[in-house]
Amino acid sequence: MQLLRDILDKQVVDREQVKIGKVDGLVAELRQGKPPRVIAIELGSIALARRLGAQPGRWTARLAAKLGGKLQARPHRIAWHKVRDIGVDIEFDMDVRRTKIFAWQHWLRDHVVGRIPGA
Amino acid sequence: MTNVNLEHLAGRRVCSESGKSIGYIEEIIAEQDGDDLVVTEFHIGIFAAFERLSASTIGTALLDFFRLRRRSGLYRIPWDKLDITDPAHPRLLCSDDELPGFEDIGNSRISPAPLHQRDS
Amino acid sequence: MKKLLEISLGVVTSVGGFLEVGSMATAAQAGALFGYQLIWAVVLGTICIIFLVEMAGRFAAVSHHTIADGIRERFGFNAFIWPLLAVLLVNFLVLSAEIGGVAVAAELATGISFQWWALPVAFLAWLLLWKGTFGLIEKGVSMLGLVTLCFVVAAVMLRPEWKEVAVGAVPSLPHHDTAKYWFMAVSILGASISPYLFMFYSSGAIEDQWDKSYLGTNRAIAGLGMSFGGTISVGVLIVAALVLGAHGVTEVDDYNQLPLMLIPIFGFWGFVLFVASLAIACFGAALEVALQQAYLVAQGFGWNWGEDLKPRDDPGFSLVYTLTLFLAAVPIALGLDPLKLTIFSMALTAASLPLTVVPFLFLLNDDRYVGKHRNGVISNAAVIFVIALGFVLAVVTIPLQIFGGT
Amino acid sequence: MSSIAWRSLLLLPVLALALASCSSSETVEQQSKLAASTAEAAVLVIDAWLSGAAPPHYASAALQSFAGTLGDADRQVQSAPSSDIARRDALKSAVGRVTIAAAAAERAVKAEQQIQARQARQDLRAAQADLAAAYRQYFAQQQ
Repeated sequence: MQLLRDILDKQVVDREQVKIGKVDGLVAELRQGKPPRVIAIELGSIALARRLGAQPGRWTARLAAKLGGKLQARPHRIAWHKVRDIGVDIEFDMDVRRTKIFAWQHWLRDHVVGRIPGA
Repeated sequence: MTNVNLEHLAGRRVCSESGKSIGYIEEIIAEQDGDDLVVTEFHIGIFAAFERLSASTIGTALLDFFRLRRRSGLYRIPWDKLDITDPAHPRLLCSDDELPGFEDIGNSRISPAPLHQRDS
Repeated sequence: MKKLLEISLGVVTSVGGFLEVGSMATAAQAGALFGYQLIWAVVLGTICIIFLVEMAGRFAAVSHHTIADGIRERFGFNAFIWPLLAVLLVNFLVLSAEIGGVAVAAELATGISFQWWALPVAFLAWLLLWKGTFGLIEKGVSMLGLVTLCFVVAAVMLRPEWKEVAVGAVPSLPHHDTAKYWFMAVSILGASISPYLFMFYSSGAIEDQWDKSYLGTNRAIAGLGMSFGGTISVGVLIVAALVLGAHGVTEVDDYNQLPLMLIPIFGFWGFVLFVASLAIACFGAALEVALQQAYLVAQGFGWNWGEDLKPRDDPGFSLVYTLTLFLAAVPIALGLDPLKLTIFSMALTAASLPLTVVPFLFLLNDDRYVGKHRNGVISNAAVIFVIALGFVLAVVTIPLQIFGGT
Repeated sequence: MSSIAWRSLLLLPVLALALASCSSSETVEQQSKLAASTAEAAVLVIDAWLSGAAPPHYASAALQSFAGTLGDADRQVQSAPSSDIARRDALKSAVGRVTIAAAAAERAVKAEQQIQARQARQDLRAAQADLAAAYRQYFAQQQ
């Protein structure tokens, strides 16, 4: 499998086919004497900003922490062993509603979008 | 145990022991090992950006057109010969003498798994 | 039978997308100053957009990816960010121009200055996106866009020398106003080859759940729809040449001159038809550009998207078009001249083309996405041509913008 | 081969700049052309209004806008330096008359006075003919 070509930047969906985001980062664990193991994917604005450089990454993390609290100061991670299918999208065996990934979308829904009539 | 972000390796320059640049990281190859997905190999070449696109014949055709294609410069470095503790500065762990052994001869690219066949 | 209906609807839709304030304004200016001489630019632009739209539709139908998805996946985020920013900016200007177009139509109809109309127009567009479905927007608004056919009728009624029209379809060098000539050629190409058009088309194919069985439909829609749109643009150009140019009105840089195109032909109804055409064409385009802006962001970052979802199910997506629409209305509300903005944004569109069209070359030749439905030699030649054209335009536009603009 | 292509590509902006600068340096030429075109548009609007094809609010707004454009053009032509005073004055006076006639037309349409509008249209046409003649003379002499 070619990680950069086949995994990175692909669409991620949960088991209900809800679009969660793109694979913004890939985390590997370095092990003594054994090949590095892919343990998780990362997604969210912080992971993305880090790809543009260390500085934008720090700014975004600080901004996210300020807006969303300590929990939002790190990129969201989904464990690799939850992966179920790699096709047009990458499907993870999880329910996005039980994560913090959509916290900002929920905040938007509850405080902005949902308050506009007809939403 | 340290964790590193593999995406930061993409396009990084890799230097040989003697400090000579041998190319940029083009691809990270991983294989299933039991329940785990493990990194087995790093591809280092001269056209990092192009490599991501080169599944298309047009990419190589363009390279040929501009006479840029020198595929001899592709190295397949096994996972244990590249130190990626700091993904921004990957370091080769082999001597210059070993390097030619990792050179990719011929066009033995990993054949792509078609995505489009999934729809029916 | 169902396919036939599908095709005709698609054709109508693409006409709605093709003709907007940009193609109307640039064709009118070109016709007034250079007669039929710039018809070639409309023809060339139409041929280019036919190819790009066909490819965008084919890509979506076979790979189930939109063009924006494809760019992000294939090229990675660090490369994707450039076309993303360029298209967001260009779309924003184009959206502003479209809102301006509707606002001008409202001013012509009521006598109340266009500035006052910018926000109400944005609100109306937003309301349709908020409450409406994709089908309603795609088909309903485009169907009304058929009123722009009045330009073709007018052109035929004027009995132009068809031989001269045909001569205009062949590129030739200008005899006067050289800088303006090339600037207008660039603007016409920019108005015809709009990135929002093919990106919107690929999003639409996903919204309508196209699969491989739609490939033929796609080809028919791209070819017929875009030629249809191009024909209307040529109609505008001929009318401008025979009504404005022939009367000595050569410098069309005041939108108040535009209704004069149809009045001598249809009298008072000419005025009404012009106002209706401008309003509907621009309003339809405004809806599409605003939606495309939201599609682009949502697809680029992998959020949920879909015009048929309720806003509370894709709050990020809904918020993007809401913000875009109201922000884009601001320059017009502040009194920026819609016609000048239009011409400027069309030239900028042309300059941004390489960023959005280069990916086609790779995506449409990658058999992991399109399998055996890859580009043939002709399609690839067309893409390379558009890239080269866009590249030259990008280099030429900026100085022309400074010296040749109106 | 490719390096030549690159070099000629770099020449393009220079070429464009050169092309652009020679046509826009002539303010008088540009402004008189604009004045002539705007005057013709004004005549079309008056025609349309007189025949009932253009609604009054549109006709008066359009004429107001055209009169504004003409006023600007007039000011620019008046302040432009020139070597030949007599010919420039002919041009200036023609642009001035077009401007005045357009303003009169605007007033007439606003007040819905058909007779004055017809008069203004006639003035516009006459002044426009003079402008065309003065323009031809001015530039025939310059070249």
